[in-house]
Amino acid sequence: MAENVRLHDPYARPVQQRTADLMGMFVFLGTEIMLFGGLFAAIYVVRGLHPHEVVEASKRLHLFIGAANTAILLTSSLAVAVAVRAARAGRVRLGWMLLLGAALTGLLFLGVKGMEWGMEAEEGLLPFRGVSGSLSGPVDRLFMNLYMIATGLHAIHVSIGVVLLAGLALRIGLGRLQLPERAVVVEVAGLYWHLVDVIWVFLYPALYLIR
Amino acid sequence: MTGIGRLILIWAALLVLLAATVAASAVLHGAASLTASLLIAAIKAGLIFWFFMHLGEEAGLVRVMALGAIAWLGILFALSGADYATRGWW
Amino acid sequence: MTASLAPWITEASAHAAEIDRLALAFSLLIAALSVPVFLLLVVFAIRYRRGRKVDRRHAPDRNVWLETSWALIPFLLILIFYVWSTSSYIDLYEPPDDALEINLVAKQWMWKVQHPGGQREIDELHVPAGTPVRLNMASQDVIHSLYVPALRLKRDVVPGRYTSLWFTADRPGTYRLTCAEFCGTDHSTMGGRLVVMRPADYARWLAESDLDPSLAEQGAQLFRTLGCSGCHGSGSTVHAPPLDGLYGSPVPLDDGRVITADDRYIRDSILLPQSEIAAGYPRIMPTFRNLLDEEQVMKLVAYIKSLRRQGWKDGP
Amino acid sequence: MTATTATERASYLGAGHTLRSWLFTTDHKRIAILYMISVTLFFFVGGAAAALVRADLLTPEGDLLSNEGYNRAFTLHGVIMVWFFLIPSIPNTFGNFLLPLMIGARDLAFPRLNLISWYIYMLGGLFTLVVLITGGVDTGWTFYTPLSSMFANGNVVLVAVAVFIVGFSSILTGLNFIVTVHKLRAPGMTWGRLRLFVWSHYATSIILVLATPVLSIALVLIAAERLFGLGVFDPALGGDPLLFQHLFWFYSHPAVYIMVLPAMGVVSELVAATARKPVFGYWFVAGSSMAIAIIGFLVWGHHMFVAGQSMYASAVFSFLSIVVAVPSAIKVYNWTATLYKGHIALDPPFFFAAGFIGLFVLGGLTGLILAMLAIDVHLHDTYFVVAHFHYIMVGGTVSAYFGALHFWWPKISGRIYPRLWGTLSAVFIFLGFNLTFFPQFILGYLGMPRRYHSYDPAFQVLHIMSTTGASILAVAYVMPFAYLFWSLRYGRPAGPNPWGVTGLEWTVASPPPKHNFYPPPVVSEGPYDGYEVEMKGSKHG
Ligand code: HEA
Ligand code: HEA
Ligand code: HEC
Ligand code: CUA
Ligand SMILES: [Cu+2]
Repeated sequence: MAENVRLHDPYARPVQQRTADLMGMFVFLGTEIMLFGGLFAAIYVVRGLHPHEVVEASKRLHLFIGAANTAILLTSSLAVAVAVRAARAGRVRLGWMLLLGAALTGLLFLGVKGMEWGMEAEEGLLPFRGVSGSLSGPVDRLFMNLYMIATGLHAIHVSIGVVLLAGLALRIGLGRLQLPERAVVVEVAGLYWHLVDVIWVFLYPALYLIR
Repeated sequence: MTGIGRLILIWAALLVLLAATVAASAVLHGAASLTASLLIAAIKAGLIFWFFMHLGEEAGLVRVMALGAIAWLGILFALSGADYATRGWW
Repeated sequence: MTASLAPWITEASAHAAEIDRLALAFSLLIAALSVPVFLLLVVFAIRYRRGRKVDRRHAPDRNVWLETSWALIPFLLILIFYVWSTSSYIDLYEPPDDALEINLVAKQWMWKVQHPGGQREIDELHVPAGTPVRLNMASQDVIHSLYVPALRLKRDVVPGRYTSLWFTADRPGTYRLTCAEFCGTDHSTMGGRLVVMRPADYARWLAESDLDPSLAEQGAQLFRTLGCSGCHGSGSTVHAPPLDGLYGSPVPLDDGRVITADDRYIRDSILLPQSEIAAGYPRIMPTFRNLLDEEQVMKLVAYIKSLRRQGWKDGP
Repeated sequence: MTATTATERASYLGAGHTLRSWLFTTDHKRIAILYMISVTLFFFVGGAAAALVRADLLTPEGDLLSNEGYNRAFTLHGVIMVWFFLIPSIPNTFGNFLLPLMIGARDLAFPRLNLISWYIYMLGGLFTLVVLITGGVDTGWTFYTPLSSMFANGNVVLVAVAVFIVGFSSILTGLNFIVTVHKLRAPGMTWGRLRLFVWSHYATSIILVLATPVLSIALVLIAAERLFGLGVFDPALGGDPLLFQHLFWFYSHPAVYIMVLPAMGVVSELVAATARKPVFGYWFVAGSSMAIAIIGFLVWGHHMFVAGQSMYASAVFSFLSIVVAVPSAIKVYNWTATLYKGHIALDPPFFFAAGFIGLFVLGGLTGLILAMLAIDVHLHDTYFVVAHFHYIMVGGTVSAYFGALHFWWPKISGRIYPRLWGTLSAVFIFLGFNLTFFPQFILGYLGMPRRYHSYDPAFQVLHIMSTTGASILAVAYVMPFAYLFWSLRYGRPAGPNPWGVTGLEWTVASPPPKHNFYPPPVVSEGPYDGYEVEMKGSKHG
């Protein structure tokens, strides 16, 4: 790759700097996996302790909205993956457009999610808005609370990702980020976005598809 | 800029798997449903890791880093699962 | 010093004596493993201190066999203790069938004891010497831990489930009973006495204590006042399972599993009726979670237990 | 006052004297100093809480504090000592300072992240101080549910936030170290040439990165439980209180190795340096660090033997706890063997290292007693446990921290401190420590439960001994600060290698220049090879 990369402080060689950035991101993703891992442990323990109530509760969620959202997120992941290729090839315009597109699909995901939460709140499934009239027992409520925490934490990650991608698109579009020299920045942000996607891929069946 | 065709193919495969997991949930119940959904999610994650995240291209070490956390999660699940599974056996 | 350590440390059971033997033997092993290190540190520091003329030729910088052996030999030695202590621990989970069952409810910051005959006491536990006693324990609020140092035993009392502890105290006397799990402001005052009595004295004590109706009778009363009998009673029109002979028998559930109706199952049937549904019955039983405290649940369980078939024995 | 020397002006210390030049620095050495100051501060805050605890325990009735006050005192003592002192103590100060020097790098992989990590630490610390001022918490450092989630009346959410934040700082440090060790080794610095200090920090970083997030999520769940009745840990909603214990100990047991592995790294260096000899069995010692980091994740259930965990799971955890002791055994015996035929310099670093080994062995072996199921049923949650972990954490790690301070002080500050004073404080710390905590083993075996504000008068004698020891200990801990500060002004300049030992950090000036090395070093020998040459050359002393 390009040899005219600007090196920052502790680095002596471009490859060293690039792989260090990537490795840092992968280690960080490891911590994210552990973070959500604890949450999954909680979900599966509750499911194991109360198989029936959890199935009943899970049936109350909007399975197809969740599926649609999964598709949306997968699509934005595709956009990012292609954007990384573009960045490496120095295709500046394609690069920033794809990143912007990915950020917008991420926004769409958040919008759909928000709408879904609204519906669920309306149906009295979520922990806010006073008493939730429509839940039959404490375990259902527990499950919905977990659902709220898990999707909420995930949504926070998506929001961070949206800001990250949009910011990158802007910087590339304005020529503040040189491509392909600094393609690693796009790669690193992409890694984060893909992981947020992977987490959703596991959250979706863990919450919506319990039968 | 090569390999975009392949990325799109992967994306299509992911969508098919998504449909599969939804369908499986309609048919299967209990442990079978759990196994199917986890299996499909694992395949999807594998595809994303390998192709979208270019793990296939990285040096061995970076792969270990990414997979390490998953192995460690395995420890959490296996040993706390051992407790839950065998509680009240005596 | 007037205060005596006896209520804490006397070996009040054969198990306590065994733990002391185990701990003593392990301490000797600790000494064997650590004293050489201490001695060599001192000896080397003196012998090889800088400036002293001694033979330092052929100083080794590795020796795989040596290193492997000092990793493995202590490990194998400790494995002996592992087997010993684990088997002793497993015994703690296997109460004899004929153990005397006493219920115990922990709450911030007291212990409430219910004897099967209906006698109750607070922060005191009277038991007969030489008889296996099994405590069925539940907590009303946070985690507590019943600890009797003289028995070398403790077990956490966890809200939301039953835990149990059994022992045979064979030396009459009065011992300390404390709470070992931090449970809030007055944790350190949540204690009391374990009184081990000769069986005859225990019988007298039981007779002299003010008698409530037995636990099962109180449970029977609750069973009526709470409306359980409306569904489970013989004349009921609701399709609900009869509870006679239920305790200890296998129950087929509607998800295909078959489980034994033990204390936990009955407790959960009352508090979480939706989680395990008896096969062939509608899921209409309401939860009594918010209506009952742990003591009342224990009474109901005692009543349902009293309906067990004759000849069936407690325990696995 | 000795005038500042030319080396000092050219060093990292001379690279700016404004507050700004410190607060916005990205130099790992300066950040190490920032950490050193803040960590020491928290040590004294935590120590003051310990002083309250010990003073209160002088009388059976606990006349100094109320029940509530006592509970808050030991909770804050535990929280501050664990997360704000011991976990960051060695890695963030000496690790930060020395890691790049030892591998021949100019800095850590992500210098700005390093600074951010300090700010995050300070933010977490700020929250803790707010908690302290607004009355504290009374859950114990273990935050067991449902006490913490439903019943405790302190500021649990605020403490959870504080620990959550400081966890982030740990994660960033661990990440930085991992990438640094992988990517920034000087030419020729192969894995087999890494110093043992570096190996142990690498192992520590793995734990930091993989365990801390699980604590974070457990804290989030507790906060959610308190704020809107989430219910995962609440049996009344169908949750399971033991789930919290699993999540907490999945972090906290590995975390005890976060606290001890860096100390082991320090001791490996001190032993080699004071004996002027390569560490006996380099690969065994390096490998045992990695083994501890990995096996350490498999034993957390030994904190739950009487908690209602499955009997079978307990048996497995007990066995694995014995396995995890094996690599520690290797270290201890290898250090001892290193001294054999050495040229042992009886300087302060040696006394601290020897103190570490002795106290760690006792602490570790009593840990094995606790790992024995049937015995733990008796000893769980008694002072025996308190004694066990103070032997390792205070007798072990804090001694190693002071040992590191005495060994690298000339490098960090460029000045020599009076050796006699160093030796004296090592001896006082050792004696005071044993007087404080040995009686607690006895107390525990006699059945004195921990976290008790008032106790049976029968125990008073032992408690008085313990408190007396703690007073000696407090003085002994303050002593070094006096003569170390003194040395800053009046100490002789140290020169690059005052101890005459090997190692890259001793090849540069003291204090080290801003950019560490010029030109970048090229490594061609093993970590302790210099000594071998010296040894072969001399048959006698
Ligand atoms: C730095 C901190 C640290 C370290 C390193 C350790 C190390 C170990 N700990 Fe400890 N422990 C704590 C801090 C630590 N612990 C804390 C804070 C608690 C209480 C938490 C709370 O409840 O608040 C605790 C509690 C605790 C318990 C639970 C007690 C209870 O609450 O009932 C147990 C039980 O197994 C245990 C075991 C061990 C073991 C087996 C090791 C081993 O790693 C020790 C290995 C070391 C050696 C064995 C010594 C050297 C070896 C030799 C001299 C050679 C011979 C030996 C063999 C080959 C076997 N610890
Ligand atoms: C991690 C490190 C760490 C360190 C370094 C220490 C250091 C000390 N600890 Fe602590 N301790 C813990 C971790 C640590 N502890 C933990 C995790 C717990 C469990 C908490 C829980 O149950 O939740 C605990 C619990 C604990 C207890 C049990 C409380 C109980 O269960 O009721 C006791 C009792 O003696 C104690 C004592 C001490 C003492 C005397 C020191 C001494 O070494 C401290 C010496 C230092 C100083 C004394 C400071 C120096 C001098 C000054 C500060 C001068 C100024 C003084 C004043 C203004 C008074 N500790
Ligand atoms: C509205 C009717 C109703 C009331 C009131 C009721 N139950 Fe039930 N109970 C049922 C039905 C129906 C079942 C079987 C389905 C199931 O397992 O939940 C059942 C099951 C049980 C079982 C498990 C029996 C088995 O064979 O598996 C127990 C134990 C039990 N009830 C105890 C009680 C007690 C104690 C009370 C009062 C505190 C009570 N019930 C009140 C209807 C009721
Ligand atoms: Cu009850 Cu402590
Ligand atoms: Cu542990």
